[in-house]
Amino acid sequence: MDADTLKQKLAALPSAAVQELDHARRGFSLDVSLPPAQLVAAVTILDEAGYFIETITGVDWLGENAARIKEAQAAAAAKKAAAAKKAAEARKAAEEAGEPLPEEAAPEVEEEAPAPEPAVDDLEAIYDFNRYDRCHRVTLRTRAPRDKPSVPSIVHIYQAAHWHERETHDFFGIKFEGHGYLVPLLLPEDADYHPLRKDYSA
Amino acid sequence: MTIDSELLRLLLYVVGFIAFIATNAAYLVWLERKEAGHIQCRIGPKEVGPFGLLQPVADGLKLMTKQLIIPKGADSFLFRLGPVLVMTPAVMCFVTIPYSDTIVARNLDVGLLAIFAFASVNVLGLLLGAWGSRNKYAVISAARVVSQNVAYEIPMLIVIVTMVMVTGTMNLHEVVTSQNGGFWHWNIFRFSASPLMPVAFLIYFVCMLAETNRAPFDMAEAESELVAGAFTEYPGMGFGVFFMGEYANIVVGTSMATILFLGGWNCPFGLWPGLHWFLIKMYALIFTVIWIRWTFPRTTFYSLLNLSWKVLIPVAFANLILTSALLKVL
Amino acid sequence: MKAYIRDIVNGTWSLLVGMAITIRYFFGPVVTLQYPHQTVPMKPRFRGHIDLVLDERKGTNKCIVCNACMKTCPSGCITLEGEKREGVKQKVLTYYQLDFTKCSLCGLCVEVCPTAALDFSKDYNLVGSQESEFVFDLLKRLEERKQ
Amino acid sequence: MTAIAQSASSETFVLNLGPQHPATHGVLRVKLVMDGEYIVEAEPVLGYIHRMHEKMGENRTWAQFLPNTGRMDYLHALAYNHNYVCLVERAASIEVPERAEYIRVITNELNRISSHLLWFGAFVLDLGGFSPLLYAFDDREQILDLLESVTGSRLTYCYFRFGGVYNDVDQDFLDGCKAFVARLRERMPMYHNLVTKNIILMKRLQDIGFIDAEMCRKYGATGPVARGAGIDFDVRRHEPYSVYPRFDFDIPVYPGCDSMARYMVRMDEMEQSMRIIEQAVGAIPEGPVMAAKAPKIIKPPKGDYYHAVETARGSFGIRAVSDGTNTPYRMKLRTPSFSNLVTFGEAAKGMLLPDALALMGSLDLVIPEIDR
Repeated sequence: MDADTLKQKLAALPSAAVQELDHARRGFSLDVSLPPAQLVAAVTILDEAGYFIETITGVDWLGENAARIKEAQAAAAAKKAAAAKKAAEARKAAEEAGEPLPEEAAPEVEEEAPAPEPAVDDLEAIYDFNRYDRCHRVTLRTRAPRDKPSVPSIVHIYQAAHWHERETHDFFGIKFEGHGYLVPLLLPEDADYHPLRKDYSA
Repeated sequence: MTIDSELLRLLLYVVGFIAFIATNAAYLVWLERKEAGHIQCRIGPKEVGPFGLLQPVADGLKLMTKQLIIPKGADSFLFRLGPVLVMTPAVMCFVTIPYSDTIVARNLDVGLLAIFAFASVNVLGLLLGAWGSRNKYAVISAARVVSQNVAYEIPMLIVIVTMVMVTGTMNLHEVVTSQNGGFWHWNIFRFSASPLMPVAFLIYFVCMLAETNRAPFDMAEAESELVAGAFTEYPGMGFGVFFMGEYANIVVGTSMATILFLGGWNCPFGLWPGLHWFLIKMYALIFTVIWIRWTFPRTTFYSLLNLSWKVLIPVAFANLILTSALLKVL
Repeated sequence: MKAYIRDIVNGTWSLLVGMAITIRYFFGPVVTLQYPHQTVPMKPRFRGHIDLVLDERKGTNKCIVCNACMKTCPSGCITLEGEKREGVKQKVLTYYQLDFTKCSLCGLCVEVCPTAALDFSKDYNLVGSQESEFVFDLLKRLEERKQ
Repeated sequence: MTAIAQSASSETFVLNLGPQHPATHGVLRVKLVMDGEYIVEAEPVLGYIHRMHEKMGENRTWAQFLPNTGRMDYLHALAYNHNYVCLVERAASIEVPERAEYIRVITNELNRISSHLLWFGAFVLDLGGFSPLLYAFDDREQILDLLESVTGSRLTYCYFRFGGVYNDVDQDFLDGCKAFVARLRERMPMYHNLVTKNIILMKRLQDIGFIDAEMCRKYGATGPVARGAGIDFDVRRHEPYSVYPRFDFDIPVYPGCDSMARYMVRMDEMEQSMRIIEQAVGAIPEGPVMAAKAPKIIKPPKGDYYHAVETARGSFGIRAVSDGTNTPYRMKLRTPSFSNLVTFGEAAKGMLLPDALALMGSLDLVIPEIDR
């Protein structure tokens, strides 16, 4: 099972975006982002291909949507300002030429969309797999909304995930369905807080 | 009322032996730490007194000043009985050991039998102490001590039976007098009785190590597994008495080896036999016991039992049969 | 049966070899250093806690109170104050406190200092009964060292 | 598996191995369900030395996180420095001069030998032998003096910087390395005669703690634990970084899958590290030690980066997510002992207590690296 057959198999998964990357630049060769539903399928493909699991990383993308919307607005505002500047020059040029002011096209004020209520940000779980015989690191990314983050567990495929998932649950609160023993691993037994979330304040 | 001179002599001997055991236990600790130090390219105790000679005294005082805490829920009677039961048989064994021609407390005709009868009681002491201290680690080590001592009692006694057959008597004084003269008369080199005599000495030495829970067989008090084994819960003098019992057992074991195999108080060249030769041989053997402890890792439990049942006992039996055959023929 | 005998013989031989090695070390030289009586000569690059460097020309420290070390310290254990005195171009250091209980000796402060005013000291056996004894006032230490 | 797992009779009892226990080398607690002396079930409990390095990574700048790396695995701190520094150099694409790369490799391999020596001493101490520990520490002291003369610290180093090293090495450090390698090479036969060939130790380690290739793959075990199961995986050869491809050294692999195989792998690795040091000291070029244009404020472009390094215990990887500012957005630390320890729960079933400790010693665990 060399790299590209694996790539095709993973790409074949519904709504999976596979991206080939330069290992020297980023440190991993294949970047696959897929919805939580396809996770178990992708992991079984990798398990059959003889990969071992390196780690599960949680990332909290709080404020990402808000940032994207702000960017969109900033881009729109920049575009509007550019349009207004162009219109002003056109008017000035028209005055010099003495012609009657061309009936300005009503500056298309694109109807200012009321700032769309920002979609809930998501928690991302990054799975790293690697091979023993040659260096080919595959990264699986799944995202789950922050308010009810649930990702299927892969404990039955890779037993190592037992601890990785417990740790990610400790720090981010991502519920791994089918894990069965999500007791805090590194935090005290009765810990109900998730320290690595961006909105966590000690 | 008049005190019978014999009774007075015995009383003096008992007091002498207890003093000997106490100072011996203290200074064997010093010898062990010094020797371990030099084996490991360091010095060992040096600060307290010249060459650290007052270190054992300091340790003894420290042990005595500690408060004897009995763990909650422990069986306090058994807890207190443990150290006593380890110490008294060790002292009793000294009664019949002939240190030199004249220095012997009570020369029984069945001296050898008495010593080994008492030597097997200290297992009971360790078991009671460990069980009484209501500690999981102690219970595990108690189970180990019992099966280890049982496994090593048998080859030791077979070798003892061979030696009794060779010397014909159990009276220790006669055992030593039968080895008078130069070292070629000693039992270890008595090839006329059986060519396997040095092997018998080796078996006896290994069994003595296992009997006193020392060196590669210190399963009972395995630091890295059972923290301190049978005497985990014993603070202060409780631990001190266990320690004295252990070192007394080593002294008994090595002195028995000297008597049975190395010709007691005889001089290797047959010139001036006496107490000093006995002590030199005994302390040489103790030096080896300590030397073995600081060289070898610990065996596991089942390989310890394998060694006894599959190696020591067959060879001891072979030696027994060979000796009896040779004695019959010659 | 032959393997059984060979196992015993090899086993005892390996034990004897082991004992021969340890007895050779028993008579061998002692390698350790008796600490309170003999001390270890400290190497020039040994990293003790940081100290202010004495500037022979000015006779005081070289610090210009730019706060670079305070900002770069990962555990925030440096607090310093300076004041502007007229007639002197740079600010003058009045108070430099190092909280050595939190310092990880990473050397970022020594490296980032523009005037090389900080350096590692060479004392390692620091002892104290409370934490507050490890909060050094480096300016005072510099004065003491000057005497 | 010599120890037969008895059917768990009714009266099993729970024994807590640790967190204060001489054989766990740190504050690891293993909840053992015991039936007599056989282990029915072993579950390691973590968190006793958890300092949350990953949260510290998020509120410190890239340069300020450097001292933390030395505190995770203090036995091989330079490899952790090396990995973090290489990660940031990969993210911010900083060039490192040749001499600095050689110095990094030399100090890294010295630190690996000192970590293996400490493991060797502590492992034989777990099995009951005292003297080899002192001999191993005698050799290790030479390395600590060597590294102290260059880096200034003895255990938790903070010597590497982005784009080079803190300060240069001088000639008597290089001569010191040559003298040390000669001295240790002459001492290795003594270690093998005293410990490896000893019949008691062989009986203690052979066929104990069976971790085979498939279990390694399922648990993600790397380093000597995987190489002891016949897997030829070493990040220095497998995912080359720094100037390692220039040296020829081989990867010791033992197919034994038991504690003896893992023990032999580490003993041979010391020999290989000595070979690397000799070649590196011989071929170290002259030149600057710090990159000319190493930026003062590190601001790696947005995105996530991964870099792995071979430490004494396995492949240590950092996955850092950068959002373009000078503090990392997320710093994930993939430590080898975390995955190696998971195999203990599986491999210790049905074993005797002393064998389980032999197995734990052969995994060479460093608990602060597991808890982070």
